[in-house]
This record gives sequence, structure tokens and C-alpha cells, in this order.
Amino acid sequence: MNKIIEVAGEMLTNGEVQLVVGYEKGSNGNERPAFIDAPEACNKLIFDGSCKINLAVYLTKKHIKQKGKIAVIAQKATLASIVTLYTENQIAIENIVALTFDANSNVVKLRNIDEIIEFLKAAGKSSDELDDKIEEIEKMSTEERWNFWQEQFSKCFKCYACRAACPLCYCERCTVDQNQPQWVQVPATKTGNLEWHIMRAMHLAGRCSNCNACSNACPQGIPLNLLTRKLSQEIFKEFKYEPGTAVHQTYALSDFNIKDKENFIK
Amino acid sequence: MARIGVFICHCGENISATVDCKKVADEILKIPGVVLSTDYKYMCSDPGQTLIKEAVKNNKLTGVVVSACSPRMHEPTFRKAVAEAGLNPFLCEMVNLREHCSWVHEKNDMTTQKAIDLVKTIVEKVKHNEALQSIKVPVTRKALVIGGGVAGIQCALDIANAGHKVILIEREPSIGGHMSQLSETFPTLDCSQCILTPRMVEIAQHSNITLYTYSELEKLEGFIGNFNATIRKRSRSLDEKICTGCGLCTTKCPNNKIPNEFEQGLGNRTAIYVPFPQAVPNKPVIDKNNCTYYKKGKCKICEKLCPAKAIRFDQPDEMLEIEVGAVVLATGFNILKTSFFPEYGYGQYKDVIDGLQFERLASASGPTGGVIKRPSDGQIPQTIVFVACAGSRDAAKGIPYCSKICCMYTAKHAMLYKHKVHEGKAFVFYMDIRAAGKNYDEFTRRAIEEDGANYIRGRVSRIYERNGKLIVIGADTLLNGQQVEIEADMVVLASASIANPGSEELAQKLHVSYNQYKFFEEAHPKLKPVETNTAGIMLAGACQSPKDIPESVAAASGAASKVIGLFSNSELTRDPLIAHVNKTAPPLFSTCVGCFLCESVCPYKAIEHEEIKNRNGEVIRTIASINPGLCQGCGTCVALCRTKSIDIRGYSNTQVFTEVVALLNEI
Amino acid sequence: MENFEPKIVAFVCNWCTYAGADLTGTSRIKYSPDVKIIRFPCTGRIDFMLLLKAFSNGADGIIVSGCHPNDCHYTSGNFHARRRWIVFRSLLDFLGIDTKRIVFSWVSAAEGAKWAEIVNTTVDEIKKLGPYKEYQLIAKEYLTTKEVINE
Amino acid sequence: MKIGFYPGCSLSGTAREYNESVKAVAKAFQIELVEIKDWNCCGASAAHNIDHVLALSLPARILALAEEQGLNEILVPCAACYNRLSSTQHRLLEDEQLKKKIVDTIEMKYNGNVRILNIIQFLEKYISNEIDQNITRKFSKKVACYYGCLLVRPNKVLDFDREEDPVSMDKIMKQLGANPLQWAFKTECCGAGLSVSKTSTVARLSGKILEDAVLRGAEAIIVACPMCHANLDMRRPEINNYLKKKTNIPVMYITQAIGIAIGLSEKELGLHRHFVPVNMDFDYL
Amino acid sequence: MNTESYILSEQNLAKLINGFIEAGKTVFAPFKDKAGKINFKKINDFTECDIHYIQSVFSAKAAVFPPVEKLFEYRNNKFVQEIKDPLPSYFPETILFGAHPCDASAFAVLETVFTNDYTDAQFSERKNKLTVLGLSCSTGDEHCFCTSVGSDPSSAKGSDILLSLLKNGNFVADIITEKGKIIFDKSKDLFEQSNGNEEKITAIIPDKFKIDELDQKIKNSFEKNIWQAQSMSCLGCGACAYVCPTCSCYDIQDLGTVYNGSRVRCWDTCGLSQFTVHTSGHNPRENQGQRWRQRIMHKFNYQPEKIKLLGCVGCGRCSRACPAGISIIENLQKITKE
Repeated sequence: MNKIIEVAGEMLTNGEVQLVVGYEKGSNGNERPAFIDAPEACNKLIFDGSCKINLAVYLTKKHIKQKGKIAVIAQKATLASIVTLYTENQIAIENIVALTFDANSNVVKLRNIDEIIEFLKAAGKSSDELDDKIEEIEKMSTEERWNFWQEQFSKCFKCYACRAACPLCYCERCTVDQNQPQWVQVPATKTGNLEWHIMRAMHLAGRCSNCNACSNACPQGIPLNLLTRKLSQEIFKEFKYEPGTAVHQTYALSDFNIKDKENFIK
Repeated sequence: MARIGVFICHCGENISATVDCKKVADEILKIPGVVLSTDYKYMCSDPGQTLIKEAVKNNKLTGVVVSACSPRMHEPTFRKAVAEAGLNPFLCEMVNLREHCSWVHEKNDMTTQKAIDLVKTIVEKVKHNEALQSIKVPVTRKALVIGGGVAGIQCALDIANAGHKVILIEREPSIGGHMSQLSETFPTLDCSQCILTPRMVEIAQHSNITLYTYSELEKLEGFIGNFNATIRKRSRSLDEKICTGCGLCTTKCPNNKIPNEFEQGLGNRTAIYVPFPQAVPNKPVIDKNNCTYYKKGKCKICEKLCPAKAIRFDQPDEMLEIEVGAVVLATGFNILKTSFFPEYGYGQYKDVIDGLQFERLASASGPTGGVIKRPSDGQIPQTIVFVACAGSRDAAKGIPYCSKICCMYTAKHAMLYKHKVHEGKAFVFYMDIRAAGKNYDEFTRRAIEEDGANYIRGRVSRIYERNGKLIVIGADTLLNGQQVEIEADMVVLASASIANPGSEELAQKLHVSYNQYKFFEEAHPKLKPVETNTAGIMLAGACQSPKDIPESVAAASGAASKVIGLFSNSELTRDPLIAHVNKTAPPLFSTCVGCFLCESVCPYKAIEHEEIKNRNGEVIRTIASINPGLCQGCGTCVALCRTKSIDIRGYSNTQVFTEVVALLNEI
Repeated sequence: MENFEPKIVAFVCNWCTYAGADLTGTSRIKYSPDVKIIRFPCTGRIDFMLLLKAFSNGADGIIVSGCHPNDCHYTSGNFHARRRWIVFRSLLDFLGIDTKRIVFSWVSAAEGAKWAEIVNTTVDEIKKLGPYKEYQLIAKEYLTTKEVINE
Repeated sequence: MKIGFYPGCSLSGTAREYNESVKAVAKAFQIELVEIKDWNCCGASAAHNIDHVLALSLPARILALAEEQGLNEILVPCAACYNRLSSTQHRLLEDEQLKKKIVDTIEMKYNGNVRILNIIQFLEKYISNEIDQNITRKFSKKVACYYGCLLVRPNKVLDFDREEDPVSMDKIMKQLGANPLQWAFKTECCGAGLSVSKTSTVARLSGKILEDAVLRGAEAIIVACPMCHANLDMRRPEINNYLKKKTNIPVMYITQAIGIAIGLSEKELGLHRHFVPVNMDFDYL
Repeated sequence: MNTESYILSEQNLAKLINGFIEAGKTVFAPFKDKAGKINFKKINDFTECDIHYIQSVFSAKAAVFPPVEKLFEYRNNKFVQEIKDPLPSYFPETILFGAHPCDASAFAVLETVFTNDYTDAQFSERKNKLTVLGLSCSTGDEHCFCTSVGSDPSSAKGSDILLSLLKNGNFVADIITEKGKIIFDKSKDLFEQSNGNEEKITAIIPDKFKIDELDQKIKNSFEKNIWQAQSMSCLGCGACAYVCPTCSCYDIQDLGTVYNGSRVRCWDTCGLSQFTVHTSGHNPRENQGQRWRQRIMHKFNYQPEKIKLLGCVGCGRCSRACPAGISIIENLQKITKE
């Protein structure tokens, strides 16, 4: 990974960026986010993909934005998030350089949205065991599904780590923090939890970059990514829509096609 | 604390027959905030309304719930009533106890219980109703009419005569449109020019009308009452102010073999030309693509000739910015050219012509001076075949619709021909004769019975030339599809009416919708036939669908009356039940995060960007804002907004939320 | 289950289904009083959260109804709604929420009879399914007087 | 340069001269025609009136064979065969179910990626560029190019030339130095399938065609379809009967015309096989 | 009272616990879920619990301070206004079994918070009905630092009975309090005499920092910019506080309708940006740095001053739970090195 150290180092030295958002080794040995503004500090940068945090989450934070031009170490999902954040007017793309890796783990600098999208196109899609898990759940009976999720949600204490870790949950005043009306019960009640997780999934439908940060952040390990992934699948299946694949494409749910198919409306 | 008054109407027996109104009233009285709950035989009656007004005054009500019939019926009545009593009308809501309860259920406790639940629901809603003022939008009382055909002319004159300013723009060098090309008009056979030209002149002279010919709409911004139009006034290469329109310049122009558009290519014109003698304005224009000077850089004969020295070769296009309050689209239609029809020879046969070309041949001011001569050799055709539905009503040709005017003008053509060439034979191939309209069927009958036009019910499969004759092969479906073959001297295709080229682009510029044939779409096929779904933009004439002159004129006057209505006040009043983006205290200013995913969901393009600036005028954040002039209050953006930053008055988040809770919970 | 009267909320748009239900009334077609209508300007306005609120407040069934495609008073509200429901419904189903309890329909202002039919078939269906126990159980978690130690 | 070749029944029967001239011309331009092994009837023109599965299966098998034999492009000189093969490919590509059904019937792999060329497309693609420098004697005659129905219809399936007034053959004839006439019967029906069963109809329909050509002063009719040729050439006596006058205008395949222009022998081009006499020097007129 | 030590075999331990359950007591014990996460949960049989764990995700504080707790139910319309307090059955006799010394000692902090100037009835009710069977730590990990905050892996603080694992799988049971004694007396026969020299398995938790150094430094670090630096990667969630055994902040909410419902209290946390927002829109802690400072200073400065207790027991849960991998140890070390 010294490649990334070099690149980041020289970017800071020649003033191309003022801050590098990357990963370092945490006290428990795992990767964790690191913020580096001095070239000499770069050598603590590592990247083994073990870190489960999507660094795009920091790009919308005031205290990070203030630093000026930022280089961010980006995995595929991170790039997708950046595209979405850009289309949703949340970041000044000219202040962001995405550092990612090609097939033979060379560092690739992506300076603008088109480059990012090109890279993503080239990288292509890859399905994983999550899809199988979804299938598995779909095979269950309605009652089994209900019990499965009730058990999962019963572990939720509403710490909102899932929300905090999600790059697309950038809203300053989340609906759960509103009480006129109180859309979602504040306490971690069964109803409150169910409604919160449904709302979260719906708000990410058609936007989610499938980075799994939500489930990784959950101290209780609730597989929240199943919900968002499920909806991503649905939306791709129904509307051939995939976030982060084009600049300024209309958001799946604020768009429609007269020919949209459904089989349940009487 | 809310002070709600609830009024249960018996509607004679209509409600009380199945609902125990007294019980409902008593139950509702239990709800906190309900200070009065009573029932009465006829709430909408005068005493009924008085009851309400009195209650509003005496009990200092902050909200009124009238439980009676459908709000779609009497909401205005009761809102007016409470307004008269000094309460804001939007603090009055109705419960639909008749259509949605008493009329559809049996008399029993459940029905009464449902009535209680329905009333309870609205009572809780009303607690959250806000006093609303209807929205006032300033109106620029000036109209833009696009298109100077008969529809545009009629519309412009109507609006102008009502005392409002009108800008009329026309793409061609002269107004008049297709009607000015017509010889005579059905069903009266009066001369088209004779009716139209006076109106054209009126346009030119009307003090309220500004006419820009040879001009097109560049872009349109803004919204109803407050549009901002940019018009490209193309250069005529001469100074209209000093040009006297003597026409000398056109006499000596070396390029005199340019097919004349007005004559549908049956005649020629010069490079500097006036489209036709009665043109308005009667000022020439230089056709840059054919002018020797523009092509080769020398000539300028016209400049030398011009006594007024009005020629300006270096004249640039002009851009005009105009503020208008309403726009009328009257861009008209066009017809298929003969080259569209393979089976009729891809336009290779000179003597196969379209309807407009025949109009020119039959027109006294036309290239043949009104004598019907065939284009190829100038012979007077002894046999003419008219083909109706050439392209129309033919899915295979991509034009399944009926072009509507062809039946009538074909009959007219046959008639005109027979009047001019008495011994000539006129055959008409047709699918059906669609002559619905005042004196229309009589007209076609005349063509057949008096003037002896030979109508054959069937279609023409192909046309080809043989020894200078056109062989027309068709079927006669009334003789069980037997093939007929006619040796004709000339064939006239009543070719389909199609949308004008460029109408799609125009529609996109104006955000008005259009159908798959590029005809503009009306806001409602029955109830809003001359409005588009973009408020403040109206439709007139054949740009909407094929129309004949009377229909176009009627539509034009309809559109005009809409515009005049809109201009009848200096501001227009709009229903306040529309969306709005919340504003909160700083440093947040609004819960809107400016993702603008709502932008594309709005059918009315009502969502705009608003910049929040700090004291030093720096932009802190950009949030969405709703243009009250455009928003129609569908609320789709409200349901979409993740942070609930958009809300809609009358159906606010709090209101609907409360309704759900109230409906499902016991008091 | 015999004398079980389900609570059913109907979210309908003002221009088509509400008017359609009016027509049911003026045509005096009878239907079950178990269904109660809440009026919206357009199906596009209907927030998916409201459906959850209906269930958590004790609804056994929900009807969502608006203008047929292409009939929307606001030209496209129902198209947007349709997309929303396609996604939302699949999520609910995935979470084991009984989508048989949510009936979506297009009922035009002219379809008074259809409205009555939608209501009655829905009521029958919900009666078959019985009260929505699962959801009401979690909804009442802290409301019931029967004490539960949290676990 | 190799290209697949499907002769079909006509070319080995009534239209042998067509077969000969096609091969001769191809040879002259160093193009090897690889005949599809074990080919079968294309089903024209009876099958599709009787049994649709059969009508699709027969051409499907031919195309499948071509694929199997690694021919990604095949020349189909007979307009009828060309029409059947093309229609089949079109139908199967737009209907998965149907495709499955047919594939099950023929029990062969079928992807539908073979390019099907009619004779004119073939000439345009591989020969027309070469013709000019190879012309030894200009074909300086007034000709009426007759396309018939099968080459150009239905347009949305074949997507070849202008449905009503095709011009591709005219272009090639111009290259040969001929003067292709603007006439009215380019795609008119010749009576095709009724050649045997109802000769009177053939006489009438083909008669009209000939009449117009002659009237406009054509010295030869150029065709690209065995059916058309059979009807205009073989049925000449009946036609003359119908027209009540003796027409001796020859009918030749476009390949024969090219052959003449590039100096191939009458024998190679099978000119001697015609019923209405025709030869290199056009002295039959 | 002076502690007495006995031996308790695993089987007898099981008997003891199941005894409580049969007696209708609520037993909270470490429970491992399918995802392998350990949490305290009401168990119905000894076999359900898993005592060989380093640290549970959430602390045991739920036993006295549930995430959601009903305060009362109300009914309200024009004719009825009533408030119903929870029945006694809402506060059952509770045994907390298998809590590590850190969790056990945390109750002292909570108790002082809930009772120092005003006594919270519901908390005290629960606390009084709670008996703690602590379990000293036989293992630890890099996040543990009890030894640095004045405790240790086998501290008896807060336990009524402290169990310690022996090499042979049995336990030493130290009877610490009266509550403990009562339990012991009820089921003497399960306990065997101890000869006092059994070998306990006790975790080694190395010192991470000197608490008095930290105390000195942190006093006047309010204005320093370390807080911004340390919270750079903080995402602003509530994980650290919710898993914390001593965090005691709560929010009060009404569930139900205007007509009837319940008022509940539920966990809240200073980590969330909304925590301090005023109605005016002003937020005194407007950035995450200030919120982080609040959390640290509250535990290591304010509480020591106000309630004479350190607000941290060194369980290390916050570090384990943090999605951004923020380690409290590291940060406290940094502060001491300031």
C-alpha cells in the first residue's frame, strides 16, 4: 500500500489537496478512518478493504469541507455515493479527488464526475452472498419473515449509528427528529424501530450505493443492508435504474414511466 | 384552545333516515375543544346557514365542521357562510355524511358509529386548519400570440378589442397562414381572401396590437401572469420603417426562378419578394439562401432600384425581450406532401398534387389566375381524381387520426372543378364522408347530386403514368371491392393534416405537453379545451388537432376569452391550497437540504432554487421554494420529501396524520 | 371471527375515487360501513408513512385509490404514486407485513359501482384474514395496561 | 473471399440459367460460393398457407445449418427463398416463445445471427465497386428493371430498398451502361404462384407488366426472381394471346446482364435456356 | 460486613439460578444471540446464558434503567382526565447474574445521579429489588481499562455476591452484602466450604494511563483544541452512550393519542446533534467536537467534582461499539500527554 502513501504524500506536498481522508490501523488492529493534513503523516495510511466505513460520509460534514480540497480513498461504493451526493447538490466536486485502485491495485486519481462514472462503468457490477441471503428470506413465509425481522429489530436501541454511517443520510433534520407530527416514535419501541427502519429503507430506495456501512456500523449487527439492497434490486428490476451510474439522472422515485408494470392495482 | 362548532345536517331524511344525528352530535360534544355540537334538518338552507353564522359569532368559534353532503357539492356554500360571519373560510371543513355514509349503509348502530368516526376525524383535522388567504399573483396585462393564421388573428383581435395589448408573432414574412392560400371556403363558397384580408389589415392597424412577422419565439421564462418572452426578429434585409412597399425591388431581381412557397411551388418568385400581393405587412424580404449578393457577394440590384434606399444587407437579427401575462399558441398545421406516398409515385408525377396546391390552382389570385391547369403541361384536365384520406386514418402510415377537413374540402374541390370545367369528370375516392357540421352534409350532397361529382367508396392502391395519363387503380367497396381503374389527367391528394414542423421544440420551450403526433395537448379534453396544463398558456386552432376555419376561429375566441378573463384583474387570485417549503430559525433556516429530488416530480415546474444569504450577502445554502403562481397543489413533492420540508396547505402533514390517528382511535 | 368488524381506512384522491364514492352514494349502492375515507388532493400526496400510521393505530386493512393512469387531475401524480407503491409494497412484503391487507385500486369518478365492489371485496378479504394481531401487538407494547418488563 | 450459398429448388430447376449466371459472375469476381450442405426446401410458397410451424421450421433448419457450418453470411438468389428465410429470422428473433418452439421442432441450435443477402444486396456489397473497371462491352440498352413483390415486401421485415419504387437494380444497370426506364410496374404482381394453376391470371398480370415496359420502349426486362422470370418468359405465348400482339422483349436475370457486360460467354450465362430468344448482340430485336 | 468465601460448583450455580426463576424472580444474564453478540436478557433457564464472555455489547444498566420505561398512563377527554401509575408488578424482584465488576460498579454512578438531589422513584424501586451476582473477569481485551480507572477484574464493588471462575470450572462465591447473605442463607446447601487457596482465573488488565495525571490535565483542557482533533472521525451517533453502563441521560415522550396513551422515558445521548438544540434553533453544542468534549469531561471531570465518583468504569464498550473505531483509551492517553 505504499503506492497510496506516495500519491497522498505528494498531493499534500504540492498543495493539490489540503486533506487526505483515508484509513489507518486502529487500536484493535482494524482499519479506521484517518484524516491527514501533513505529508509526513501519510505513512500511517493503509488500505486492505477491511474498513467497513464508507468515507464518502465525511465529505458532507462541515468540519471536513472547511479544510478545502480533499482527497478521499474510495472503494466502488464510495464512488457511487460521491456521484449521488453530487447529483443531490451536497458536495462541490471540484474540491474532491477520489483515490481508488484498479485491477492490479495501482492508485487511480479521479478528478471529476465523468471520470468517476467511467471508472464505475468499467468496474462493473458484482453480486455477493447478500443476494443469496435476500433470496433465502424471500423464500420464507410472510409470518417467518415477520418474526425474523421482529427479532432483528428487537435488538435495536435507536443509537442511529446506521444513519450516522450512511453517506446519503446527510439531512440536517431527519424526519425521526421531528415531532410536528411525530412521524416515528422516539423510544426504541417495537413500532418505533419497525417504522424507523422502514422509513430509512424507503428514503434510501433508488439512492443507496450498497456500501453496507449501515449494517457494519450497527453495534448489534442487525443486517440492515438487506433492506436497502432488496430495494436496489427491486428498483433495478422494475425501472432499470441504478444510482451512481450517470450524472443528473432522474431519481427513480421522482420519475415515472407510463409503462411501469405492476400486478396489484385493482 | 380550539373552539370548534360541529353542525350535523339531516338533509331532510337523506342522512337522518340511517344515521342517528342526535347521537352523533352528543358523542362529538365529548371531544376536547368542541364547544358546540348540534343537528339540524337542512344546514344548507337559509336558517341552517344563519344557525352557523350565529354560532360562529356567539361562541367565538375557531373552527367549523359541517357534517352534511359531499364537500364537492356544498363546501363553497358553507365556507362563504362562515366568512360572512367573520371567520376565515378555510377554517370550515365538511364531513361527507350523505354520499359516503347514510346513502350507502343500512340504518343501524354501525352506520351511526361510522358517522361519529368521520366527524371526529374532521374535527381533529380542523383543529390544525390554518386561516389562509387566497394567493394574489400580479398580472402583466399583455398577451403574446404565436402564429398569424386565422386563429392567431382572431385571437389577437379579440384580446386587443377587449382593451389589452397583444404581441402577435409570425414565422413567415406575412400573416395570413393557410387560409390566405385558400380559394373559396366550404360550405358557403365565399372567397377566403375576401373574409381574411380585412382582418389582416385590422391587425396591422390596431393600436393595441404589435405585429412581428418573420419572427420566432426564442425562449419563454416565468409563469402565469408573469412570462418573459424572448423573440428573434429575423432580418428582412431592409428597413421596414422607410420601405414604402412599392415592390420595385422585386421586379428586376435576377433570381426569379425560386419556387414560390405561397403558391405551393406552382409558381416562382424572386429572391427579394413579397409572399403575396395582399401580404401584411406589405414589405419585401430578402431570401438570403437564394440572393446572389449573399451567395456571391455582388449584385445589389434591388438596392440600386429602391427609391426609398431601404435595403440593408448588413441588417442583423433582432432579439426582443417582452413581458407578457399570457401566451396563446396558434401555430397551425401543415399537410403531407405528395412525396410521402410511395404508392402514388413518391411525388415524381407532376400532376399528382395536394389539396393546397389545388387551392392555388382554383384561386383567382393563383398562378393560373383561377383556371384549373395541370402543372405538367398546362392542359385543362378533363378527368380529375380526388383521393380523400390520403394518409389519414391509416395506422400503417403512422397517422391513425382523421384529418377532419379533407372530406369537406374535397367536396369543395370537386365542386369548384365542375364549376370551372363543366364537361370535366371528377372522381372522389373516399372511406367515409364525414360531413358533420352546420350545412356540411348538405354541401357534400350538392357536390354529388347537383354538380355530379362521382364518389367511389374505396381507397386508391396506386397511381402510375401511362402516355401522359395518370392511371389510378382503386377499389370500389360498394361493388364488393371490384377493382376500378381510371385514366385521369390530374390527381388531387387530400393528404393528411400534420403538426407544423418545429412544434415539438416549441412545446418543450413552453413546457406544454403534446401527443405522439406532435399536436399540442389541452389541459382537459372536455372541460379545458383551450388551456394547456401550464397555467397561462392557451391553445387556438389547428396546432391542437386538425380543425376547419369555424372551429379554429371558435377556439381562438375561446382562448382569447380565457386570456381576457385572466386580464380582468390586475392580480390573479389562486387557491391557497398549495405546497410550501418550511422556514425555521437560523442557523438551519429550513429543514430542506436542497437535494432537489423534488424538482422533477413537479408536473408544473413550480419548484425553484432559493438562496439563503447571510448578512454579508454570501450564500449559506440553497433550498427549494415553491412558485405559488405555478403550484397546483397535487402534493406529490410533499410525499416525496425525505425531511418533510415541503408541506401542503389544506392537506398538511399534521392534518392528514391527525386524521389517521383520530379515525382509528376511541375518544 | 363471526362478528369481527374490521377497521379499514381508505386513502383516496379528491378528483377520481372520492368523486367515484360520491357517485356510489348518489346511486344508492350499498357497501360495508367498515371502510372510512380520508381525502387527499392526489394519490401522489399519500405518504407511505401514513399507511404505517394506519396500521400502528389499529387498522386491519387499508385501501389506497386514485385516478386511472392518464386520468390524473395533475397529469402525473398517480404515476409517481404507482412507482412509490411498487417499491413500498415489495419492502413491506420483505419485512413480513401482510400486503394482502393493503388494496390499491384505480377508481374513476364514473365508477361508483366499482368503488362499492372494491370496498366489499376488501372487507370480505380482511374478515377472512381476521384482525391484524401481529401489528397491533407491537403497536400496543407500551399502551396496554397489562404490564410487561422490557426484555 | 467465401460466402454461404443457398440455391433453393428453382435454381436447380426452372431457373438453372440463373444458377449458372450467379456462379459465373461470382467466379469472375473471385468469390467462392459455399453451398449449405444438406439444405432443404424453404417452404415457399405453399407451406405458410398451410402450416405455420412447418413454414418456419423449414427455413429455420436452413439457417441453423448455415450457423452449424460456420457461414455467417449467405447469398440467397431466389427472391422467394430470400423472403421466406428473412421472414423466418425476423419472426423468431422477435418472439422468444416461438423461437423455442421452432428450435425444439428442428432439434438444432439456432441463434439467428446469419446475415441473409438477396442477389442485389450481394452485388451491391461485393461486386458493384469492381464492375466499372471490368466492363468490356457496355450494356447500352433501355431496360425495365422488374423487382416483383418478394424482394422488397414487407419492408419492415426485409428493410431493403423502397417498397413501392425500388431503385437498387436500376443503379447497377446504369453502371453497366444501360438506361433504366422510369416505369410503373416495378413491383406489380406477376401472378407468381399461379403460374401452373391459373395461367390466365398470370397472362393478365404479367401482360400488363410487359405492356407497360414495351410501351416505354424497353429493350429488355431485368429480373432477380425465378418466379418473375418464369412468368414473363415461359408464359410468353399466353401473355401475347392476352395482349393480342406479339411481344419479343427478352427477360434476363441481372446476373446475366452483368455477365454480358463483363464479357462472359452466352453458355456460361445460360442465355440459350430462355424461351424468348436472347443473345449477346441483342439482334433479336 | 466481612466477606465470606464459598465454593459453588457449576451444577449448583445452575440450581441456584433456576431456583430464582422458579421463585418467579426475573433473572438477567448474559445471552449470546445468533449473530454471536452478547447482551443481558431475561432468561428462563440457566442453560440459556453464556458466562464465558469478555464484554457484552450493551451494559447491564437496563436492569435498573431500561431503554424504554413507562412512567404512567393517561386518559383525557372532556369528561375523564386520569393518570395511572405502573403497577408494582412493573418492578419485579430481579437478579442480575454474570455481570462483570465494571458493570456492577457502574450502578453506584447511576444511583448517585438518580438520587443525589431528588430521588427517582422508579429507579430506586428497581434498584432496591435488584440483587447482583457479579462475575469477575477471567479474560479481557485491548479495550478493557478498569485498572486505569480505580477498579480491577475481580473487584467486588457493586456485587452482592461475586463469583470467580476456578481452573476446575467451579466458582468461588464471595458473599459481599446483606442481600447476598440472604440468598446464601436461603440455599446454603448449594455452597461448599472454601479452603481459601483455590486458583482463580483472573484477567490481566495492564494500566493504560494514570488517572490522577488525567485528572490534572483534563481540569483545564476545556478550551484546548484536542476535542476537535479527537472527534474528527466521530459520526455523531449514540452508540457509545447507549452501550455505556454509566450514561444516564434520558428523554421523555408520550406514546398514543391526545385521548389516551402512556408517558415513557427512554435513553438519550449527548452525542446526537439534536440533544441540545433550543426551540429558538440555537444549539449551544453546535459541532461534534463540543459534544465529544461534553461526553469525556462529564465522565472524567464534572462527575468526579459533583458526585465524587468517576463517570467511567473502564469497560471499553464505547471503543468496541464505535463505527469509526474511536478508542477512548487512546484519546485519554493523548489528553494525559497534553
